[in-house]
Parts: sequence; C-alpha cells; structure tokens
Amino acid sequence: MTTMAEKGEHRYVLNMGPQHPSTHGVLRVILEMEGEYVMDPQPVLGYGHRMHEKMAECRSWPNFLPNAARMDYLAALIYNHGYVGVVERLAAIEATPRAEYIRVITSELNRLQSHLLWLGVLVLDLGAFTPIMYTFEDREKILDILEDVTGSRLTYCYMRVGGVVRDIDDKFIERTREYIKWQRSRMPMYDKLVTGNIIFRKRIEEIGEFTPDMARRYGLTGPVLRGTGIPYDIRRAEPYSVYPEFDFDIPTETTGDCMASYLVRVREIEQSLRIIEQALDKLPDGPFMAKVPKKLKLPAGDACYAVESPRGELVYHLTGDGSDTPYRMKIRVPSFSNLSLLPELCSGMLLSDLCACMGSLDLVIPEIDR
Amino acid sequence: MESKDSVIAALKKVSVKVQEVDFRQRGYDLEIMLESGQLRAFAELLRTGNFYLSFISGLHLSTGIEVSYQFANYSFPCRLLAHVAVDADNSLPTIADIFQGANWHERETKDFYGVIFRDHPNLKPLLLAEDMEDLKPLLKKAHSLKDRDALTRVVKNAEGNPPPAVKKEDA
Amino acid sequence: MSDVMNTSLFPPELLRILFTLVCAIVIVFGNAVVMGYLERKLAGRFQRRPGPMEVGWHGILQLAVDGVKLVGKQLIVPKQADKVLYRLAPIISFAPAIMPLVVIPFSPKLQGRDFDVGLLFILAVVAINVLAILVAGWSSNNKYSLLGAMRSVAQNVAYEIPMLLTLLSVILVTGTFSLRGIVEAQSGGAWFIFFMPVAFLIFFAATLAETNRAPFDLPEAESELTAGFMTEFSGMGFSLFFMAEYTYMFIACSLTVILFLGGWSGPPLPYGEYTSALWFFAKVYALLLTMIWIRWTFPRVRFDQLLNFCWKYLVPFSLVHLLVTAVVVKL
Amino acid sequence: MAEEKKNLLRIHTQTEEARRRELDGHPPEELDSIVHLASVEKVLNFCRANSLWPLTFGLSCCAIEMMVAGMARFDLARFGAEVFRPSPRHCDLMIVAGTVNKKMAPGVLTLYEQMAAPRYVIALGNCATSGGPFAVEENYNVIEGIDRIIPVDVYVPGCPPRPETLFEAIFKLQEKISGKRFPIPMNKMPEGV
Amino acid sequence: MKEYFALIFTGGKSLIIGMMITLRELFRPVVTVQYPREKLPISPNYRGHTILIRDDEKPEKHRCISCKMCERECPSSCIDLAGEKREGVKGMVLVRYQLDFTKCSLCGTCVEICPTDALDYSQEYRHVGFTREEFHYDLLAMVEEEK
Amino acid sequence: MTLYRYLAEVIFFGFIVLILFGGLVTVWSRLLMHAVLGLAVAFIGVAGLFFHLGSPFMAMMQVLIYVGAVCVMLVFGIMVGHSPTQTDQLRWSGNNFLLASGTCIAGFVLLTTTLIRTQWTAATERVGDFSMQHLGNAFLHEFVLAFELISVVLLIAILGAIIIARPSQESDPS
Repeated sequence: MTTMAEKGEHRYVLNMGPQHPSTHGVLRVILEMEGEYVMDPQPVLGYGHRMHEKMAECRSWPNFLPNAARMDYLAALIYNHGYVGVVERLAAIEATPRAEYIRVITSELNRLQSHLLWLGVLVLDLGAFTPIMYTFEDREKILDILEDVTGSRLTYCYMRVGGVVRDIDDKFIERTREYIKWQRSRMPMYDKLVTGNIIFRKRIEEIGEFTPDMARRYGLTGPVLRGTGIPYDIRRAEPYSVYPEFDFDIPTETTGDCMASYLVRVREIEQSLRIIEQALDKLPDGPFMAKVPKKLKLPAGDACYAVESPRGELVYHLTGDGSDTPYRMKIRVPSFSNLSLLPELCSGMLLSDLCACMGSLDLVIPEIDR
Repeated sequence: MESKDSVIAALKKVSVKVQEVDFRQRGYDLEIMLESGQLRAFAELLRTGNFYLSFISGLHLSTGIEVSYQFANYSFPCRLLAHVAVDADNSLPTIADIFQGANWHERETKDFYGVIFRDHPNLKPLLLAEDMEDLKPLLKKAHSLKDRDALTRVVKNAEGNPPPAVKKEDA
Repeated sequence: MSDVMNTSLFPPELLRILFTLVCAIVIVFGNAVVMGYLERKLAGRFQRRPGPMEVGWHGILQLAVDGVKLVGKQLIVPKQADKVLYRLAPIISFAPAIMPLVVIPFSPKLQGRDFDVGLLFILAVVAINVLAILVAGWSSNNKYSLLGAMRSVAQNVAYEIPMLLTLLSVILVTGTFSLRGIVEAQSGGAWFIFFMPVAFLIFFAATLAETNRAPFDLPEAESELTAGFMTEFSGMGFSLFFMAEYTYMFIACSLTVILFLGGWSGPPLPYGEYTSALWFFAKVYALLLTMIWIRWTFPRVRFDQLLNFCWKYLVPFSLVHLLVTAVVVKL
Repeated sequence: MAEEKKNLLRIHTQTEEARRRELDGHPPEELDSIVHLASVEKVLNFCRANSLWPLTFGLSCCAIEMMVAGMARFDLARFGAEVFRPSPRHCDLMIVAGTVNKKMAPGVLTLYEQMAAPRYVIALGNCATSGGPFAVEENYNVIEGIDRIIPVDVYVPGCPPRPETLFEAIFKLQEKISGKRFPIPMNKMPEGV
Repeated sequence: MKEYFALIFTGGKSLIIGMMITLRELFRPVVTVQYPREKLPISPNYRGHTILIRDDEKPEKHRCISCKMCERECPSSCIDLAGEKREGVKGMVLVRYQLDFTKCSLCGTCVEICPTDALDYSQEYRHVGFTREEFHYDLLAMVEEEK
Repeated sequence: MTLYRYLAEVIFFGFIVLILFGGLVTVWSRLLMHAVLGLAVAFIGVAGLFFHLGSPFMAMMQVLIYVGAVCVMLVFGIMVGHSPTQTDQLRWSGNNFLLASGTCIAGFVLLTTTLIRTQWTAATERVGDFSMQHLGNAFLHEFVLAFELISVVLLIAILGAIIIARPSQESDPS
C-alpha cells in the first residue's frame, strides 16, 4: 500500500474487485479516490471472458445454443430467443405461432425472475439483507414453473430453430396463472418495505443522474434508458415474435437517476405479468415445432436480430457463409454499453453511491465479458 | 432527421453508398459501405441526427479486416449497419470522441482483431489480460478465410432462382 | 469463612473485585454466544428460514462451534502490516469491554463496585475502543480497513455529542453520576422514558451509531468496504473483535436501561435484591432484540447522511431537550 | 502482478506430496504446534466441519445457484454455513462458482492464499471442475479446471448444479474433515413453527 | 421548517411500516425445504446427466445402435462411444459409452438427435466427489447393472 | 503492612512505570503511530495516578479527553498521511533541536520548582471534598484560568491533527 496522500496529490487508488461483494461477480473497478469520494472509476473487464464469439465460429450453429444460455444466465431464455431468432431470420424459417407464444411466455417469466433478483441484490448492495430473501422466494416459484417445462433451473436450453423443445401443458398454464396472482399480491409489500423506506429513497434518489444525450453518446438501452424518459423498448420499437399482439405499456420516468431506473423496473414487473396473462389467453393450438431440415446450412449473408433483454437491447449479428458454421457472430450485449457510462456517471460521487449506481445498472458480468 | 427517408437523403448528400434492405430478412434497414476517410464525418452526421451506437464489430476477410458499425435511433425505427475496410496499416480513425460509447467497443475490436484505432484515448486490452495482447483470437486461419462476396446474400429474383453472377465457389 | 476474609492477607474488597472480573468475563463470553445465536436465528426467522438448526437443539451450539473453530484457525499477519499493533489491536478493543461491567448495577446487590462517577467511567473506557478500531484499521495496511476505521472515528465523535447531551438531561434530573443513584431515582415505575421519550429515542439512535450497528454499520459496510476495519483479521483476532462488538452493544443497552428504563426495577420477585437482575437482563435483551430487528429490516445509510442526521436532527433536538429539562428542573 | 505470477509458479512446482497434504485438509506447518492431541484435533475437526464460512465469491452462472442455496428456500444456515464473509481472511471455504479464465486465475490464487488455514475449496459446477463446455479445442482463455491452480477438496459437476447438490458437497466436505457425514446429529425444524 | 418536520414524520412512519412487515414475517412459517430431511419434488422433466434407456425386450437392454450421432453432435464433445461388429448380430453392438459429465452442458442435443430414442435424462442430481474422474460415467455399465 | 498496602504500592509504581514506558516510546519510536500510542499509554498511566490519589473524576476526564479525544485526533491525523511501514527521519539539528530542548528544560525547571516549593500532604491524610459539586465550584471559581488553558490544549491537539493530516500541502507546488 502506498500512503493515503502521496507526494503532490491527495488521491489514492482503491482496487475494488475482482472479488468484491458489490461488483456482482468478477468486475474490477480501479477507483481513484479522494477521501471517500470517487474521482475516477475505471472498470477493468475480462475476468469473466468466456470466448463465446470464438466458439460460435468454430462449431456448427446448433452447438452454440448452450452458449447462448450461459452468456447472461439471468435471461437465458431471452438469449435463446435472440439466437434462434437470428438463425431463423438468416435461414428464412418461420416458427409456428404456438411456439412464438410459448417463447414469449417463457421469456417474460425469465425477465420477471431477472428483475426480482435485481431488486433483491440492489437492496442488498444498499445494506438490507431481508428483501432479497423475499424476492428469491418469488423467484423460486418462477424457477419451478420453468424447470417443469425446460428441465433446468437457470441455464435453459429450451428454444430450437423453428420452435421449442417441449410443449407447455395445462398444468403449466394453471401454475403460471397462480403465480401471477401471487406476484401481484406481493408487490404492495415491496412498495412498503423497500420503495417507501426513507433510507432507501435517500440512498438512490438524485444519484447517478444522466440525460438523454448522455444515453445517446454511450448507447444506453433498457430500463436505465427508460429512466430518462425515452420510451425505447425493442419489443415496441422493432417488434419481434408476437409482441405486437399484446397490449402493454412501456414505463418511463423522467429524472434519469437510480430511483428512476428502479421505478421503471418495478413497474415492468407488472407489465410482464400483463403480457403473460394475455399470451396465456390467446395461446393458439398447433404444433410447437416447425418442420426444419435436419441438416440446415446457414446461407451466405448476414442478419441481425434484436431483442429486449431485462438489461436492454440485445443484438445478435450473424454472418453465414453457406456452411453450417457461422462465419462470424457478433453479440451486442446491453450491459457492455450501460457499464461504459460508469466513469463519466460516477466521478465525484461517494463510494456508497457508486455501489448504489452499479446495483441499479443491473450488471451481469459474464454477459459483458462474453 | 425524423424518418428513414430523411436519413437516406442526408447520407446521400455526403456521398455515402447507402442501400436499403428488407428489415424482415436482415434485421436492419440500411446497409452502408464506407471509405475509412468518410468514417468520422459519417459518425458526426449520425451524432447530430440523434443516433446511438449499438455495436462495433470486426470481420476477418481474405482481403483484410472489415469493421462494422451498427447504429440505431431511439425515436424512429432505423437500424443501420456500416462496413469499413481498415487502412493498409490495419488502422482506422477512432470515433470515441464523437460517440463515447465507442471507446470500449473499439478496445474490444483491438483485442479480437488487432485493429488500431488512431487517436483512441486508451487502447489497452479490455477483455483479454495485459499479457495476451498479441493473441487476437478472432483472426481466422488462412485456409478458412473468405472474401466479401462469399458472405453476401444471394438475392433471389422473382422466379426464386439466384442470379448466376453472384454465386461464387468457396475458396 | 469470615475469619479468612478479615485477615490482612485476603482483603474482602480484593476478592470482590476478582470475583466481579470473573463474572464480567463470563458475561462477555456468554453474551457473545447468546447474541450471536439470537442474531443468526432471528435473522433466519425474519427471512422465513430456520437459521442454524443442525448443531445441537435448534442449532444452539452453533456459536460455540464457531468459536472453537476460530480459535483453531491460523493467525495470519499480513506482510505489509505493522506487526506489533496488528496483534495488539484486538486486545485493545476487547480488554476495555470487560471493565464497564464492573460498575453496572444489575440488581441492588449485584454490582461490582458503585462509583460516584460510574457513568463517566463507562464513557471513558468505551472511548478507548475507537482507538482500537483506528489502530486495527491502520496497522493492517489495507485501504478498506483504513476507510472503515476513518468512518468509525468520524461516526463515533459525531454521535458522542447527542449522546452526551441527552445523558446530561438525565444527570440534570438525578444530580448524580452514580449508576445506582440514577436507577434509584427512577424507583416506583417513574422511568425516565415516560418523562423524556424524545431523549430515549435520540439516545438509542446514538447508541446504534456508537456500536456500529445497522443502519449505521458503515465501518464494516459489507457491500462497500468488504469487512471494514476487520478485513485483514483472521481467527482469534476476528473473534475478539466480534466479542468486543457484542459486549459494547450489551454495555450500551445496559446504559439505556439504566438511564431510561429504570434499571432493575420491575414487579417484585422473591429475593428481589438479587433476582431483580432478571428484570435488568430482560430489558437489556429486549433492546438488543430491537437492534437485531432494525438491522434485518433497513438498508444502510450513506456516510454524509449519517453525519447529516446527527448534526441536523439529533444535535438540535437534544440541545432543545436539554434546555427544556434544565428549565423544568429549575422550576 | 509479478508477485502473483511467482506464487502461481510456486503452486505449480509444489511437490505432489505437499499438495496432497493440503488437499487432505491438513493445516500447514504453522498450525501444527497447536494441534497435538488426537482428541483435541477431533473436537476441532467437529467444529470445523460444522462451521464452514464461505467466501462471497461468485464467478458466473453457478454463483446464482450458490446464492439460492443461501436463501430461504434451501437455507445453508442450517448447517452453520450461511456466514458469507466478503474478506478471505475470515473464511474457511472457497466455493469456486463459475468459470475461471486466465485473467482471473491469479486473483483466485491470491484469494486462496489469503485464506487462513485450514481452508477448503469446493469446485462448483462443470467450469470449475474441468472447464466444462468451454474446454474446447479453440480454448484460449478458460482454465480447464481450477485444480490446476489450487487444490480442490470436493468437485461438484452440473451446469449449474442444483442447490441441493451444493448441500451434498458440503456434507461430503464435512465427511472429509471429521470422518462422518453429519458430524453432529441433525435436527429438522418442525412444521409450522 | 415545515418540510423539516414533515420529513421526520414521513420518514419515521416509513421506518415503522418496514419494521411491521418484517415483524409479520417473523411469525409466519418458514418456507424452507429442509434438505436432506425433506426433498423437493423433482420434476419428471428435470435434466440430470443422460442415461441409456433400459429396454427389457432387447438383448442388450438398451436401444443404442452405435450410430455415433450423439458423439458427433455434442457441443462439448463429452460423449465417447464405440461399437463393434459381432457374429450373428445385425448392426453394431455397443461396447463402450463414456459420458464425461464434467463437460456436459445439458443442452439435450444428444437426446433429441438419437434416431432410436435410446437416451434420456436421469433424475439424479446429487453427484459430488473427490476427483473429477468420478464423473466420467460409463452409461453402458449403468444400464447393465440396473436391476 | 497488610497486603492491601503492598498492592497499593505496587499499583502506584506500576502506573509510574507505565508513564515512563509510554513516554520513552513516545520519544524514541521512529514510527509516528507508535509514538502517539505511547503517549496514550502515558496518559492512561497519569489517569491511574489520579485514580490512585483519590480523584476518580479527574482520572475519568483524563481518559475521556486525552485518550479518547486528543490521541484519537492525532491517530486520525497520522492515518491520513502515513503508512505503517513508513518511518520518519528524525532530524537532530537546527531550530527543531533548540526549540525542543529549550521547552524540555523550561518544563523541567518549572516542575522542579513547583515540586520543591509545595507543601505536600499525603493523600490519605488529606481531608477534602472531591464530589462533583465541589469540583464544579473549584473549576469555575478558583481554577477558571487553568480550566480555560486545558481547552487550549484541546485546540492545539486538533490543529496538530490537521497539520499531520496534510503533510504535503506546503511542498505541493500546485
């Protein structure tokens, strides 16, 4: 360790991570500090780099499916959805309507569990230990439902090009409806325990404020962006799958601080519940898997497929060369751009605020590092 | 800029090659071929047009490395993808001062492909460890390299037959 | 027996002090075990899980097992640390924690020694703990420890003011620093909490901050500073800090009970001179449980908010309270 | 950084016997002086087995399941192992939950070395066990099993393993430390308390 | 000044409300499933490691025809199988089916690709061990040992 | 003599040894932190003497103010500016040396004259009122000047802490 006040300046360097409770995994942030104030936070990535893009180029395209689930393990189904979407788009295959509905239902359930986990972890970052236990209780209900249909608890490998692996049954629908009722009954409790709490409000209000212009410069997407008042949601802006058929709102706030993105996410929980409800009502009959040639070759050319992950815009950009191996696969992950804002957003704030900020950005490090 | 057409008009004004593509087939609206000299002017135009940078990615072709920039807009649906071939010394001008978000994307491209972004404020390895700088993991081996044409979509005409001129044998 | 006691070789006062010290140490260890268990068990129940279950009946031996394990762990002294002070710091923190127990009146007869300045004695001895935390944070040569220690001292110095001011209100009424005197002044159910509830709240809040308890647990804020000033301490060092922390909580709650909740007073019991200590312990543990309850409910405050809360709310209120009390007493 | 590299080298060149010794959960030399009597050691081991404090250390997917294991549905606290400490100095158990890559490896090693003996390691999930799905031919970054860096006591395969599997691993570790699967008779909390 | 007191009031109220919520939860029953004393019901669709389905009507007790489709398609190449020609038996006879479970990512490709539906997921999730070699399962031995 | 008396003597000399030890550490230590902690030990020893001489109130105040406030302030100041392994070079030359020795000699002379000129009475034989009331009266009537001086000491402690905390400010050109 060097002295707190080195010669000529009063700044010192604090190394936060790669193992640190509030960096949500293996992120390292090198903080230049002045007392308790963070003057220059510089994130160091790559501690979770798992070479997904390289692996996509080396093996046939179906073999990338397990990787898609492991990039962002909290939104595995949405990443599944994006991947099968881009292959379908490139190879001009249509999934069956029932499969699309199932995809939407499971994706939204996945989004819900991601938001619930985030809610708990944010409050845990702020020092409250109990709410995370309650949100995980809810989350377990979703996991049970999803496990029953997909077979896994976390890293689902459920969607296939043309459809899904397993059809959902009446039991699934019944359990999901039960869960929706349960989750709605829980939200007032979180309102009182977390949102209304004066300490919580004071900790995240007016912290980490940013403007729509900053969002443009950094390419922010997702709830963080919607906190600045821009109603940009891929599900609406570039509708994919069967999202245009549902009636749901895009919650926005105008202040752009941590509280805004908090409120946006909490209100999104209700919107996701609405989507699931409508999808269950409209669920069409039919096959859950389209006829897809067994040895599907990716045609030459490229295609993009953007989906809305719980953290923002996820884009798969797939370039095929006529063989069954992708020539290049670029995955644009939302948190990568969202985190690149950190140095500008957090300079000059207290160390505690930095933790709150990172909590409200909802980081999943292996997703950023890919 | 408030619609896709005005974007095309504005881009044509600065003599950028723009091609409108079918969104349902490709997932983006405009495909753009850029010269590396045009890159910064192009980025500045999009910056004033309130676009945001979605990603920067590389593509290793037999002719060299090509860098792709994807932009999209919050207010109207217009996703565009621009391809730029790197200069002879494997470098490109940076756009990190125009779109700050490009900073990390460019560092990542440097990690994976070794593309140097001129005047980049901090071109240290981002995802790889400091001592892995020379790895450049996404460069392909010579025998698996393809050229641009082999990766271009075969446009089917009305009869559903591919025009013979576009089709090429893989190297 | 009395012959022996009266011989010059064994002065009864000395025996009494030795006996008190032994009892104090028993209380320190017992309290740490009970509190550690209660904390983990109650945390579990607040979160709708059983908490420690498998070691002994309802996990009752869990803390004992943890303690033995910590004793058997390797003692690491970081290479860059100041070795002497690093080893001393836990002891500096732990040793003064025993002393206040000598003057606390658990019941009319159960008191090590009554001091006419007993209250000051406790405050003076507890002040050494700040020094210990500072030394711990500095000697382990870790920036997180250092930040934790700095937070600790700022917090302790700031919250000492409202604490002393509210304490003065009580002193104004009773006119004595003797703990026994303060308790006796509240005999017959005339507890000060009824006359000055605001003072009680301020004192309790200041107590939370002084003992580094949530929501004011900034010196060891897990999500920010890993483990604050304790980051580098392993095995025994850690357990000494752990025990000291719970002992200071016990002492702080005892003070609150003595000052505001009438000490040992309560419905009469047989052999009341001794057994009324039960009332004392009951009240102290009620307060400690409230502390646990608060910890497992609220998020942590931020550092500037912590100081703001002190200077903007607690200090003005306690000053006004002191003035009002002085006026009332003089009238 | 240079320091870390040296350490990495040291571990790699440790004799097989020395590694095996640490692997067996034997404390290193410094602690030998305390533990002489067999009975004392037995009691100590009982206590160690029942008070495994894990390090708050999540790498990737498996870390979520590790969190879940600590949450109300499964509750690691019943075995006294819920005290997730953020500082390696306070911990007995490092649960390597996720993929370790070349950039992270020196960090993992440093954390392991910062832990006070006796220390135990659980490799949770396929990535920590063998590199898992990332142990492919083109692998340029992922360490294929953390046992190449630090000694591992218990391996848990799965992608990710269920929380119950983590419990099984802890029982297995208890068995290794104290010789019994459940060192101290277990209780179940009655219904509806 | 009004705001000053209003903040004290609303803040204090929110704190008390929060404490009431945790107090209410304190007296509600626990949600814990106390493994290993009680076990969660595992869904029949749960994906454990793959096994060869037992088929009593067949002489080999399994349906594998050693076509090696699963070995080829496995993303993590964790399957190693071999078959051999035998006198008097039509097709190949499976002589080795090794699954390196430490590399498996449970994607289910092998189960789906199998032309004879010889593979299925087991319900087993409690595998832990002291060495990583313990998880190199011999599926053939497993199906034969199974009573 | 009874054991009591023996003990009293032992404790008395124990405190004196503590003061001397603390003082020597303060003077001789090359680490600032050790020096301040030595000072704290000396203060605790002085508090012990007060206690021994039958003035618990003074003893408590000694600990509360000198250990709990002055030393904490100094330690806090050192923490900001110095790392554990950093030793300060002692400079035995120039004005510092002259000033220090001058102060020491002056203090020594002052104390010795006081020692010689005072008529000492044994603490046990002295009858006096050491209650709070008496002390309060004494402070605010008889010894009000000394009382004010003590607060100056506190001020100096705080200033010292600030100066130690910002060692590089003068040398910093920017």
